[in-house]
Amino acid sequence: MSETLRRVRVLVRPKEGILDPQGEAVRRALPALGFGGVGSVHVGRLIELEVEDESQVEDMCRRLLANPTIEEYEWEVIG
Amino acid sequence: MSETLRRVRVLVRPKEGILDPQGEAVRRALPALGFGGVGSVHVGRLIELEVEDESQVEDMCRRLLANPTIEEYEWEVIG
Amino acid sequence: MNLEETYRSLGLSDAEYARVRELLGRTPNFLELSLFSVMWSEHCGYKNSRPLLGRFPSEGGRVLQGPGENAGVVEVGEGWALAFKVESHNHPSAVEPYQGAATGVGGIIRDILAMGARPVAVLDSLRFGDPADGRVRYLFREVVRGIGGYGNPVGVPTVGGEVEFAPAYTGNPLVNAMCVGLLRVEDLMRSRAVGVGNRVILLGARTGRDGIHGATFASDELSGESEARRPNVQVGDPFAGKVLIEACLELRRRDLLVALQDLGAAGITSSASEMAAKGGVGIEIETDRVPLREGGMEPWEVMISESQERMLAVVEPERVEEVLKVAARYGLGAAVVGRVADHGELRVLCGGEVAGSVPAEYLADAPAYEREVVEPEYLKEAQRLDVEEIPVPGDFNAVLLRMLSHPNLCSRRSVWEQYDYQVRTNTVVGPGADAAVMRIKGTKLGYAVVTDGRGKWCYLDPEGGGAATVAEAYRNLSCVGAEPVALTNCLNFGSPEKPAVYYQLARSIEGMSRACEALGTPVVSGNVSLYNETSGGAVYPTPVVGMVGVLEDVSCHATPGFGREGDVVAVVGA
Amino acid sequence: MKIGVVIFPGANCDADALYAVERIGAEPVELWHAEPDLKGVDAVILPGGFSYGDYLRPGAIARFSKVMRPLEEFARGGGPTLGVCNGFQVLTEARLLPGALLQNMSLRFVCRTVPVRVEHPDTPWSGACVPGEILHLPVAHNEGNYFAAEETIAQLEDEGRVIFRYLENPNGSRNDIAGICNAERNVVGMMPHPERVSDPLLGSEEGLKVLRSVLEFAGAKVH
Ligand SMILES: Nc1ncnc2c1ncn2[C@@H]1O[C@H](COP(=O)(O)OP(=O)(O)O)[C@@H](O)[C@H]1O
Repeated sequence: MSETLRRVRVLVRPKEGILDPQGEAVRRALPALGFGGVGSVHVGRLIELEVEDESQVEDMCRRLLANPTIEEYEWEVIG
Repeated sequence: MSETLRRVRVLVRPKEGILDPQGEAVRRALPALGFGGVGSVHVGRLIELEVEDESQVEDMCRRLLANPTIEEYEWEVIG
Repeated sequence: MNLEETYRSLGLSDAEYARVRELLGRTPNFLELSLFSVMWSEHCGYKNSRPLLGRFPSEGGRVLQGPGENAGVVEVGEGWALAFKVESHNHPSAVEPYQGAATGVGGIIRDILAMGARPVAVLDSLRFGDPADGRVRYLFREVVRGIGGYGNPVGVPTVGGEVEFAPAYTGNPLVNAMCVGLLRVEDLMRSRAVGVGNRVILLGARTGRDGIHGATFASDELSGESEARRPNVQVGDPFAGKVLIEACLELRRRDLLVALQDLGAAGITSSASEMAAKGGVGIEIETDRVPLREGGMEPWEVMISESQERMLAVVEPERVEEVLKVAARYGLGAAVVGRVADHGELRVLCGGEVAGSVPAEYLADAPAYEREVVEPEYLKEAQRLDVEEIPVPGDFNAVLLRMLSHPNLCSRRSVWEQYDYQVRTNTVVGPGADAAVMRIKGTKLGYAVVTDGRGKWCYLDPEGGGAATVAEAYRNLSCVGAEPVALTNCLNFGSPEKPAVYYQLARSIEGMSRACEALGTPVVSGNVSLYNETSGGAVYPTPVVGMVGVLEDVSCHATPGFGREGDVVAVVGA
Repeated sequence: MKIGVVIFPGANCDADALYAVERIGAEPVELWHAEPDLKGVDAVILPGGFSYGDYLRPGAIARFSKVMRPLEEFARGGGPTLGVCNGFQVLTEARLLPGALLQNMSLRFVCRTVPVRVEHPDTPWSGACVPGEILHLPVAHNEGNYFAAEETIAQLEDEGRVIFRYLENPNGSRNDIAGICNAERNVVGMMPHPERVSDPLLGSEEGLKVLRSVLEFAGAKVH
């Protein structure tokens, strides 16, 4: 079975305009560590999974991996 | 200033062999949603940021964005 | 690598290796050597502290279970009992503070669960270096997050604890967690394996290479070089921990278990050999039946893995089916991995072949080292201080303000607000008081619980400090209106191989024991954490006491703070 | 009156909800997540906790439990449904309530008793209160920061669907929202824990008012 598995990478990030407290916290922490010149920072989720049937991925993202109210996603087959 | 900013994408994931409870929970949830044939699932973090100086990114990852004790990371300039 | 290098890299001394050979009457193989090395480590074997721990008084009218089990148990009344123990997770927390603290909480909760008790309260006793140091602040923040990160989801309220800062703990924080469990007296479980032919069931998470000291094992017998760089850090899974609690309590309720034991340090090896040694039986483990998280694990790795969220149960053959059914209902992993045998050995089988076999009692009986107790020089120096020589401050108001803003005296609200201290609706008095007060639903009974430690005092006067620690816990319980009953303790010290530290350890135990005798509070459980050192030297000798008291009528308890205008204020005591 | 309490594998306030239901004199019924059966209850509570460890997002996995199918039917059919804390998160994930609960602005878990104003007593879960009444209720969450699109927030306000509002916002939620209801007003979600404030021995029983409301709503005898 494992020959037929494809590796898929899903990126989930806060929708534009949605509050991102984690990203904000990182952005504020960077200067204190000596990193200047940083613009926006956003923190989201990375999901990597192996699937037999990549036609299911879109549905997985919509129904489980991302919450469309607050998040957007993209995915690609990586192997 | 904003012309000089580069967009960087950082992917952070649990190191190999490190327990990934989130990935495991998703893996176990999927069949109940009617998604069969799923192999491993791993959940990590996606960080997207704008920086002036990309030579700082490696250091940012090591010191703040990832926890090198239990996580590995990769990054690339995306714009 | 030759055998000599092997046993040394596994942490056994020449004398210990000689002892292993003498006990076995033969040369152990690598797997057997691994079993001895983990069981005879300081952590599991109490090599340096065992002779001293015998000094603690451990008997009393309410004691149902003293030291020697997963936790001590005392009777409360009306058929109720409390199981409790404190444990350290200092070194893991120094390396990876969030996960170190989280898995510390998870580990102590499972000790309580193993007694057949429902975990009902957690306390955390924490010590860090100077908070002006950035790394210290990071450790502090992440440890607190980790304790909440495990305790909150798992549904056990964190109701008390302490935080103290002193430079002596820089680089080597102390992270001790105490758990209290509630049970019916007749439900008390023990970890004694009995009944030849009974099955051994591994419950909970799959086994991975967590906590295996891969780096020291880079040799040919072992699989691959990649292992050498494997991070030796365990990650907690509070969700799995929660499911494990509920499933084990149901197994207990339905009387399906002969014995139960958590898997902590040294994993299956420690649990199985202790269960076997206590029951005077043997246990056979078939490593190929252990559900694995990673491929290609060797039998020795399976045996010593410290993967979290696992328990080992002994079950009668005709009950196995039902146990597996209960586990399945909770979505909990469960597998029959072995059986109780009459040969008295911990026997490891792989592919039907014996991969190693050693008498369980030898594993459980690490060599003990008794050392001479010699007063160290620093004490004479420290005690020479003349109090009269300290100048009297000119401005007491300024002193008061400085004291109030000192990290060791300021409010701890920002810590305990990160803990769910109310879940299960039994917390009568939560964090912020002298001790936490809990009720037992359906009765008028309550209990109070507190942790205390006085590191600096113990450094300056180990015996007096040890006694003062016990007395402070006792007073804190009295202040909320509880009758102190018994205590658990965690002995956080430096290297016992240093005479000064060994002296501190011995005298602190003496002081604690004398206070226990005077106050009538026996020691029913505990834990020892030695080698708390960095290049800067040892931590303050810090015995932490967790004491439990009983309230016959929990509605009659006291809280700190002035209640109403016009009330009388009185000072009691010397 | 029979009130069901859904038990997810990682729920940890289920016992407290069952206890509070008993305290108001109703009959508590355990509803196991893996059984698609509401056992004929008259109202349902989704209690707090960490249904599936809150991995991925709180409530994301729980909403697909077997019990959720009949529960969604029950809720859409007008059955009184209350989600507390994680239960609120599950209801938003299941789209029975609009919006989402983001991480607290402080990025920290917060356990604290806060004053909460009852804005509208015209739901099954607030009817025993008077408008403007202030209840002191504990919160205990890491993701309680209510968020919805501007239009949605405006709509909630216009339609009087913000049922509970913080007077001291512990998490950064929009418009200090502590609890909302659906358009039909039978489904309420709230972050504060009324079931925890159910015994004078623990300080107060103000929270029972929220739960008693459903008895009045059902016209049952109030104890
Ligand atoms: N400081 C102590 N005081 C009393 N008993 C102790 C102390 N330290 C350890 N013990 C007892 O020794 C036994 C072994 O402890 P430990 O190895 O920590 O338990 P576990 O095997 O559950 O991890 C336990 O019964 C414990 O109660």
